[in-house]
Amino acid sequence: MTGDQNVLRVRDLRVHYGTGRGDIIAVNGVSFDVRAGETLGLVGESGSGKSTTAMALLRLVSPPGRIVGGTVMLHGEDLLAADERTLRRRRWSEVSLIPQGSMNSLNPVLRVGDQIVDVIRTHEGRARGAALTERVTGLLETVGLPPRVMRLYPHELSGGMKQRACIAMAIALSPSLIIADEPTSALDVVVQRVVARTLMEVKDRLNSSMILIGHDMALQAHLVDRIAVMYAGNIVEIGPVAEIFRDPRHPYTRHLIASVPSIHRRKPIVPSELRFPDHGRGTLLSRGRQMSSRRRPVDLYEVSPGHFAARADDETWAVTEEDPTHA
Amino acid sequence: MRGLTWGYVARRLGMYVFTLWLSATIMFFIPRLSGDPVEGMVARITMQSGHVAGGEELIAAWRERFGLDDPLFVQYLTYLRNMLTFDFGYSLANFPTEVNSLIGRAVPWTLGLLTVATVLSFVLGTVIGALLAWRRTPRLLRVLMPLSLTFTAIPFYILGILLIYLFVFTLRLFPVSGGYRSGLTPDAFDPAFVNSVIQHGTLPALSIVVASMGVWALGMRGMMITVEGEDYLTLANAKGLRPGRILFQYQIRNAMLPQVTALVLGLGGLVGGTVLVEYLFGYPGTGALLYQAITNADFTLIQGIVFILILTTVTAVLIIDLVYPLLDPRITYERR
Amino acid sequence: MPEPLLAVRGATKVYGKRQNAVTALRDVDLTIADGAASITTIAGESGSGKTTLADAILGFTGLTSGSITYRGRDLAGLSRRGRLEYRREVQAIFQDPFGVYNPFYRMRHIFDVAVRRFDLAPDKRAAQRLVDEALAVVGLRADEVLDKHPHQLSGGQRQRMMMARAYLLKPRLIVADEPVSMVDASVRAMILDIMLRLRDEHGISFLYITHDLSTAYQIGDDICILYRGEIVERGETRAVIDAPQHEYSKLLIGSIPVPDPEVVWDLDAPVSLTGESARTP
Amino acid sequence: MDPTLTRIAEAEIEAEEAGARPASPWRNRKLVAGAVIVGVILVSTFIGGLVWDTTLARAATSPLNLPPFWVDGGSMDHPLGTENSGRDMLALIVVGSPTTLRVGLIVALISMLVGVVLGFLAGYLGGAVDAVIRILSDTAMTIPTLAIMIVIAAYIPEMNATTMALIIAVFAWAGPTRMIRAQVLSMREQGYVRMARLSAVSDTEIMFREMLPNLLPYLAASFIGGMSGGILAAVGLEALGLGPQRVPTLGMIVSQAIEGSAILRGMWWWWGFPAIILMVIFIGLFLIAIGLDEIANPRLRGART
Repeated sequence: MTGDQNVLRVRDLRVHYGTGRGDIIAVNGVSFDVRAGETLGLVGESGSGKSTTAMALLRLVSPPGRIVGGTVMLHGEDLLAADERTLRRRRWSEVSLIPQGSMNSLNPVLRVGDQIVDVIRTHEGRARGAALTERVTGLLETVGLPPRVMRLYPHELSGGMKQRACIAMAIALSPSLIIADEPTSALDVVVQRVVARTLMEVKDRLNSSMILIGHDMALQAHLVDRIAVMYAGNIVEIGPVAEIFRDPRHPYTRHLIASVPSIHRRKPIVPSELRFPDHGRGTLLSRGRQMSSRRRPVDLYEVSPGHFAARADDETWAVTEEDPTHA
Repeated sequence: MRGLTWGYVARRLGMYVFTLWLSATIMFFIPRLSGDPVEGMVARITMQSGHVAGGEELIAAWRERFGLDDPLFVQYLTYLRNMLTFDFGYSLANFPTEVNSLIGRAVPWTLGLLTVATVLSFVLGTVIGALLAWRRTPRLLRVLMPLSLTFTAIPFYILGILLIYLFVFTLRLFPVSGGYRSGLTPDAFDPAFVNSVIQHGTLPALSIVVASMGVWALGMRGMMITVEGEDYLTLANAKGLRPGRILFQYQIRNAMLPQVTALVLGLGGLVGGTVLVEYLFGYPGTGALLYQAITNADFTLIQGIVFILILTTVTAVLIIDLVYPLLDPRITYERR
Repeated sequence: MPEPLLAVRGATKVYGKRQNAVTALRDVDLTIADGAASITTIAGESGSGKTTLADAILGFTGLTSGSITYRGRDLAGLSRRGRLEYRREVQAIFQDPFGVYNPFYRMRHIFDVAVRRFDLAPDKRAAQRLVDEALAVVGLRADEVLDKHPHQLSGGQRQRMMMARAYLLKPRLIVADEPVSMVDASVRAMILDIMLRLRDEHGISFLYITHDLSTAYQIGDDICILYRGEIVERGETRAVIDAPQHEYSKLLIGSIPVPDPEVVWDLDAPVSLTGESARTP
Repeated sequence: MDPTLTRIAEAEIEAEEAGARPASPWRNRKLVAGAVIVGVILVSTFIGGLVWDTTLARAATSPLNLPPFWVDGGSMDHPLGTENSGRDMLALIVVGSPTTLRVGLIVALISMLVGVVLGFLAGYLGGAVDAVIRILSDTAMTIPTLAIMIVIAAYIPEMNATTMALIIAVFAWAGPTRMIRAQVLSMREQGYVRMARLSAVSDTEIMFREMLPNLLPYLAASFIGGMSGGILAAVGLEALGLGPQRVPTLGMIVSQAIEGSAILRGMWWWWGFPAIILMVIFIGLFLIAIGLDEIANPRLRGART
């Protein structure tokens, strides 16, 4: 991987969730790059740490979670080490966020237009009224919303419209990276397709990079260039999407792909669960020993150029029929 | 039309009229429940002060004055008409002074004190509550502020007594009672008079403010913390907005909404407390007048004051409710 | 001709009055045969009326017009005893595997209540045997789950407990209202597998209510596609999904992404049927 | 945030703080402090009634206007002094405190019971019943109830503590009703209520066995709110001379002290002792209320100030 092409370089990112009895490892030393113009899919099931990773990139992990280490280099600048002011400037103008569940992501007491204007004013200073209106209208048009949406309040929009308003807001400053956290998971399939199309269109238009977080492998198959599969805070496999689907190496990746039902092929249902005791969900580090007992990140080996996977010959990756329960 | 809709206004007005009618009706029937209202009242005073001068004549005069010998519904209709036209008749204890003129003199004082104290305590309490929950608040403030909230638990009246003891009796910083120094003529443009009003009003206002501020502060703090967990606040942070903008437009604006509801529900209590504080400080408002009316068994005066107090509160609530949709655009959609 | 297990005829449900009226269901007919157990899918998007239909069948809401009969007897005219029997024979599992458990009680509570209300066992030991058996069917062990509080279990365990509870009553029909839409892929497979086993090994029919056609494709026998309160297409699941006839069915099926990057997902296909509009008064 | 991880973390915090679920309310320091304060007052007035002669609370049983024993002119015969009608302060307080608390208890009990009944009726039945109850409680919430209580009290020829408590209770139901109605409305939509209905559980059983236990923190909060609200209203009526005439209450003692110009005469013990006890009671109840609030809304607990 050549460094110059990378918009984002994440190294050894660690996030812990503090509890009274010690820390839960949410993100266990994750490393990955996002190249210019590409869409990276970050997939995993609930508790895999994919959303936490995304929020950590923006330094938005909220208590009881906290970032305990790593670097997030955006265009060569470490966001985790940046001071508040710099961080605030980089947010949105460089990295924007399309949140999970846009239902509650818009401020209910501000008009949609004002919430978009907010980012423009904050990052670009005062703008003239008419030009500003035109710009917001243009943004809304880009995502297929009529200009009048500008003057509406969030509760007056349907779910799909809200999500599109969030997309319009995310592209307002032409950021080089857009983080989309399950942008369509709350939508009906037909609306999901429309929103997915909008998302890809605006991304292409801006030529920005995108991290698309999701759990739906089918959706990922069509929308991303590369996929990173997360399990229990680790990236266990990462590579070009076609490669991953054609030749999944890690048992967890195989399991994820296999468990997606298809409408074209009826296949037997294989109920299975993976158990990875050493990095299982809710692993607790005992209090006071958080730092010393850090777990080593999972080692990845190169399957083929650009396709990496964790060694899975370890017995702990056996497929079992048990449901993982947290201790 | 967003914000205020006619349906919402009509519903609120309906509630307003209904509340007034219900309170007026309760006040009409209460005295008549226990038989003869006049005798009950006189009996009470006799109990208290041992003897009422000219008790018999008083009862007879009352009966005539209030048409107590008419059929009940005639009395009721007359009563409603009188209430509607603010015709409360003559004060029984200060005949031939009209109840209206007594109340008229007292109401501006009460309204003034109540408004100043309510606005002050609401604003201060809300700001303190917001600061308590804000991450950037200096540590010192965070430690000191909760202490002041302890006063919340103490009723206005008791706090007023403490203030009198401390500032009037011990430190002699403030005048004992009344609304202004005796000898001055009420004149809003006379600096001496205004100064005196402020001096006399400080302690009563202080006891209301200090005692009620904490309620708003606690409520605000709770709401700020709740809002902090909301997705739109995370997004506001992701947007790189300035902390001040996030605090005011995203966090406080949303946390304020339940505060306003709390204000609506708390106004009745504030009015009640103000009445007691006024009585305690001998303030020339409705509180002192009400106490006087009770000790004098001034039937008409009590009725008049209580009706005006209710009217004031309910009207204030109506105004807040009509403003509310402007703060929260969702409100008029609630009943869909 | 034998009586069907469940028959819904002309079911119509209107919420609200006059100008605010919203028709959630319009003249819906549905039959589940009494013979061999089957899985009948009701598929539709939010607002299609599928949950209203489930609620009506479960007796949580009444119909504006139409009837629901269970083995020839109209639900509306059931005696107290008849209703209890219906409750026992027609059970349900729901979408949210957390909210269905009362946070005040331990997991055991939902079994205790069912045993008590339906008088399933003469004594505690017999009851425990029944519960153990039901848990075994869904692959859980009593000592691992019964004395825990709901928040101490994983989503998959909670969802399976709900299925065990339904199984405990030995019902003829289970209304499964979006049972897999809030769980992870791995749990989803487990739940679908249990549904199949209950159908094949225990003769329990399902009314599978979902927005997810691909899972229906995997396990469903018959399917009804519901659109704005009306059934627009029905038939054998694979026949309908492989060759949809109605415009809406085509749109719905065309919108589903296929888990294969080689297959082109036509993002630009028309979406005329779902004209989204702002919800302004 | 990842909801699963957050939930795990929260569950761990909870487990850490409370050992097991349901979280033991006695882990909350504010709640415990408040309960201890109120408990001490109850116990000490009870003991006081055993060791001190309560007949001294009657007029003209003692010398007039004596200061407490540690002030010049005071004596151990009347350790907390006497007031201007010859009543012993200690005896007054020993008799007055439980009366005041009783008023609070009666108000709290009645208002909570009425709140449960009306709140469940409104929330569970809905429809016209709900509309009527909602409008009435909204009305009762917005009017200054002290004003109406004054009217009522003014016509009661002979007031005693119980009557006063009943009058106050008549106006104290609206708050609990509103709160319980809101809770029932949201609980009615919960999955576990549907689940109970699937198990053929009757409506009454759903209300009392499924819903009510989850309301316990709210009921406790409403009970405490009722107590302090009741005592507050009582103090208000008493201040205006509308309190019970024969049996002393704390508020009545203060009110008489104010009437007797105790502040300006420097007789601080006359109003001071009952006022302090009242304040301590209010602060105790306040602490309990905050503690209960934190138990019902765990988020508040996480953000300690």
